[in-house]
Amino acid sequence: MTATYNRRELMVVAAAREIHDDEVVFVGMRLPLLGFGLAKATHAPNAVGLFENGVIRDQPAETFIYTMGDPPNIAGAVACLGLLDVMSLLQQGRVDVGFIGGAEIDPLGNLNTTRTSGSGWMIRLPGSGGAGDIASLAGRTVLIMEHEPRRFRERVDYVTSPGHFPGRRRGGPATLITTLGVFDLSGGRVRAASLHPGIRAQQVREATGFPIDIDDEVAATTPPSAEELAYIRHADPQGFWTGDAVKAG
Amino acid sequence: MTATYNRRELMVVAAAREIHDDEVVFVGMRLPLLGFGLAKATHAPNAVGLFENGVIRDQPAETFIYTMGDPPNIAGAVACLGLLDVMSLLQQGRVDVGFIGGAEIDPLGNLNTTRTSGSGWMIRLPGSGGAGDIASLAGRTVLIMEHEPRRFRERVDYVTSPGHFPGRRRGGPATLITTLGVFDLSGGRVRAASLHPGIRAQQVREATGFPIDIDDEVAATTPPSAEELAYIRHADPQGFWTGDAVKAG
Amino acid sequence: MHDGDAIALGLALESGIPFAAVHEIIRQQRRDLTLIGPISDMAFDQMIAAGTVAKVIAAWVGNVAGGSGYGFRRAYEQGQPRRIVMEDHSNFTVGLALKAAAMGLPYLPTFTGLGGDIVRSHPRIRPIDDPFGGPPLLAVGALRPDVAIIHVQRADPQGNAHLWGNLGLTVEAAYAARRTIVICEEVVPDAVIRSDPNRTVIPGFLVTAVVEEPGGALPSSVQGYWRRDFEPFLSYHRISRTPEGFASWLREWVLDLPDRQAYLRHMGAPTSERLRVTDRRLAAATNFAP
Amino acid sequence: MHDGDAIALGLALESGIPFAAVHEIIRQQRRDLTLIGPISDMAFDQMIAAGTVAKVIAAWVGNVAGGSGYGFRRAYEQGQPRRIVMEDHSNFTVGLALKAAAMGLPYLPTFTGLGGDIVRSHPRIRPIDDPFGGPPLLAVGALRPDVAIIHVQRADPQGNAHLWGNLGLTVEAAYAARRTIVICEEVVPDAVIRSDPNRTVIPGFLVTAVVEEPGGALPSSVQGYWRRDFEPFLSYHRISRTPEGFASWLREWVLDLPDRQAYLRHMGAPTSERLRVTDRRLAAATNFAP
Repeated sequence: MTATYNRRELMVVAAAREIHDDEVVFVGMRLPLLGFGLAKATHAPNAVGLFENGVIRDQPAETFIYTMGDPPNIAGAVACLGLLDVMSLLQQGRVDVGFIGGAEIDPLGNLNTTRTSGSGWMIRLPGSGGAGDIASLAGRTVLIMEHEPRRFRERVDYVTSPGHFPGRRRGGPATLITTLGVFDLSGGRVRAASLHPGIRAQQVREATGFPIDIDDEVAATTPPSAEELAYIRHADPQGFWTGDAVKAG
Repeated sequence: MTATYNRRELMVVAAAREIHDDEVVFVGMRLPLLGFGLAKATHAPNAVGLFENGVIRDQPAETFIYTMGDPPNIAGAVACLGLLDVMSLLQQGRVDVGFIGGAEIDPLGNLNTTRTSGSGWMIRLPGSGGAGDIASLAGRTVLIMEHEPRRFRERVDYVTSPGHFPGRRRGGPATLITTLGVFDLSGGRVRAASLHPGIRAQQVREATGFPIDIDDEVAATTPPSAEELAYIRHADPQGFWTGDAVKAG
Repeated sequence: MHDGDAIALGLALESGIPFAAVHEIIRQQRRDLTLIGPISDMAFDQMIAAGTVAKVIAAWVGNVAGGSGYGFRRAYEQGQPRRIVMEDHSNFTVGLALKAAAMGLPYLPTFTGLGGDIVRSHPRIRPIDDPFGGPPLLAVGALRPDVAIIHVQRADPQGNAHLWGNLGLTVEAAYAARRTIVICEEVVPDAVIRSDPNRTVIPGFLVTAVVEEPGGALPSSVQGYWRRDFEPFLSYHRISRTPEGFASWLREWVLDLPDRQAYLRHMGAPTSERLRVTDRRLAAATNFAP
Repeated sequence: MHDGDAIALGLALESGIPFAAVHEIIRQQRRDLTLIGPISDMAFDQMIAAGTVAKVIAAWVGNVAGGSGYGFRRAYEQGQPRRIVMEDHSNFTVGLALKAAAMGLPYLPTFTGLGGDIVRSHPRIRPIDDPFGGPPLLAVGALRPDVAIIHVQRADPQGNAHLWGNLGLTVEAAYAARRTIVICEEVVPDAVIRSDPNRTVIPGFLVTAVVEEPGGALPSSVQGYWRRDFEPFLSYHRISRTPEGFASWLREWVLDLPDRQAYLRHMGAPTSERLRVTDRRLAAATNFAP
């Protein structure tokens, strides 16, 4: 029997499962940050986390952080270097997996966080930050998205974080975690690995603006265990990132 | 009336006079290090000194140092950076003047500290260290040499530290300070600026393996003042670098 | 600071953002500025919405707490209050552009961005070959700010600056800039700086001016001195949704306040006391004795 | 450590030279090593004279106190005890070669060395054009050591290392190397390292092994722990003038001593007490409290 949980909490658990022990992880904020902490607390005690501001941690911050630059993320870090130091390690191939999100995605795993006219008029988004670098240089990437038709497009207006493309040296999108399921992108196309409990294939197809492979026997995403939920609710007590109100990615 | 002094002490004073106030100086060891301290103590109180190991000092070490890496050169430094940090500042053009020495020199101010067959058989010298970088990138360079015929060659066997050459972006040898005099190299040829007291032009010509311009009215190098000597003997009490026994450069 | 200057700030990412200087620049009604930084958080949005900015060179422009920067969006989407030119980067490419200038080089090579649109027909990034025959790379051209504004914990009167916690691109920008302004929590005797030369990330001879402005980075954090005040980022995000809202924010928090001291008073003592770090968590003893 | 490895050491220039490791490598009779470093002081000379070295990649090989390195000269000039290949660099170019590898790049551009012979027909340095149309530059190819041996003041069991004083090229080499060995004066609890994350110049996940070897860098200095012992550099310079002299030095100071503890005993208590730093000159308090 498992405790009740919401989709954000399920996504955190799915993110944690993408981290293997002893891996070097380029950590994002929000759900991936919680996923990193959860992985450390469960199956990946020796994972190391890098942040694009130069922070390297082998354990989560002692208190809740809103941004990676918050003082609790510095205190107790094993190292606090410069941005180019961690980017150099990333470019060197020392980072196994990185987490990124986006406003729009296409079947090749290209992410757009720069500008879109999908809604008819042009909307300017904040831009890449470090996401384009993680997408380019990490050993593999895990993408986190809201699963909505307007976000899943045949072709994104702008490729901020490159997905699979001919001549890619390394890495590329491996897994996509959405509000509806977990998808395998490693083949350069989107294939459902599991759908979240209660989600039907038809629902996913309708929410995806391009053809997507969903096997009839597709598994259901394994729900969070009581321990996993306990960790998440301890790490995000106000549900700042995992409350039902907030958006993913 | 001036106190008695030796040639090394005179060379230190000549080196100090090459440093202007507020300048950023790439300091070497030995005589230039003493010259930097002397300049700071006299006419250039605001000069800043960079060392290739990453140390930045605005005052000399409190105690005698044998190498730029000695602990007294770190303690009390204003900054201790990496080698590439100071080299970057040098390449950027932030260094006004640098001091270098060599085993051999030619009329263009090329210095050789790598290998020579001048003596008939090949002799391997230690190499560039940071000298080649200072010669390439400083705003101007001051060269310090033993004035001996075998060292002053029409053409050096190996150009470790480039002198004047077509297409040079910046800097180049400005002044040469030897055991016999002070010479202007800025024109791409060697012209005597002053001969040390008691040194005759003929002596210098015989000690120079190539033609050299010496005006009949060439001045005599201004001897050290009592204050200057006092500083030098305080900074090098054992005469480790300025004793008559030791070699220059 | 002059109209038309290219100004680098917010270089440590979310901490040490020199908001006091940002607001003073707005009060002085500087014009046609170019802003340079990695992720600028709401500082860039405020300067853009106030009409001081002609161009932005950055990897991310918005509000880390809230997401979109509405001032940035209005300028970019509708040219309100004025049109701006955007030079998009990733954190790595803007960092390499500053690093190239810091190293006195015309460019630095990289593999980042290949296959994406940021580097496509980019004014500062070009495809190049590896002279050693490896796979093709990109050259990121040097970016030299006219001014870098750096907020640090302490500096001596010569500008030798101790900075700890987040570094981000602070050092690269200070090396690269023609003029570097150091804003510090405390001006300290040079003996304090000399006691730990490895902590001196910016040598004084690179520094044009040293300004003591405690709390000058609020509401962003300064390690060991100030916690981050989260609420102003959210409330700015809400109120700046409309030009009228921004105008009222601007009046209340910038135009009607002569300086940072007034800002701190307006913020209120209870808030500043809540944000001020009073407990100590000191770095382990480090002995420099020769 | 294997025969044929490319080993970077002596990266902080005159301080923190891992002589204990150097002497152990000689005792183990490693062969065909490539040595990488800026100015190696007498460590490289000893390894070359002992016949362990096939190639040297460095800017300066000798004895900082005495000048020439006679072991290096005999090998280079006469092939005794064996011929060595020399890849000459300046401090900047060997640093850029390591930095390129540290950044995961095939090369880094530079202006240094133009007009000189070091960069002429150099196996790792080539002329290149500026893709932005500026003056021509040089490309310094990446140099990736198999092993970097770093001497630091303190590290935790995971290899997170605090180093202060001279840095030289230590960080670049640790990033660039396939394996990094950290030799420290003290293994400390991780809490000590975490108390000052900006002092952690080498993150533990880059470190292959951590060795506690107090005095392992003598006779070179370690800031806050050991002064430089000047005399052994001069006496080695004198005695190594002849192969027989070197052989006797090698017997006395390397072959007849099983390990560093024996070396310190042979050095004598009075000497080690004279060299040990006992007074304190501590870095100013630095507060990381969140």
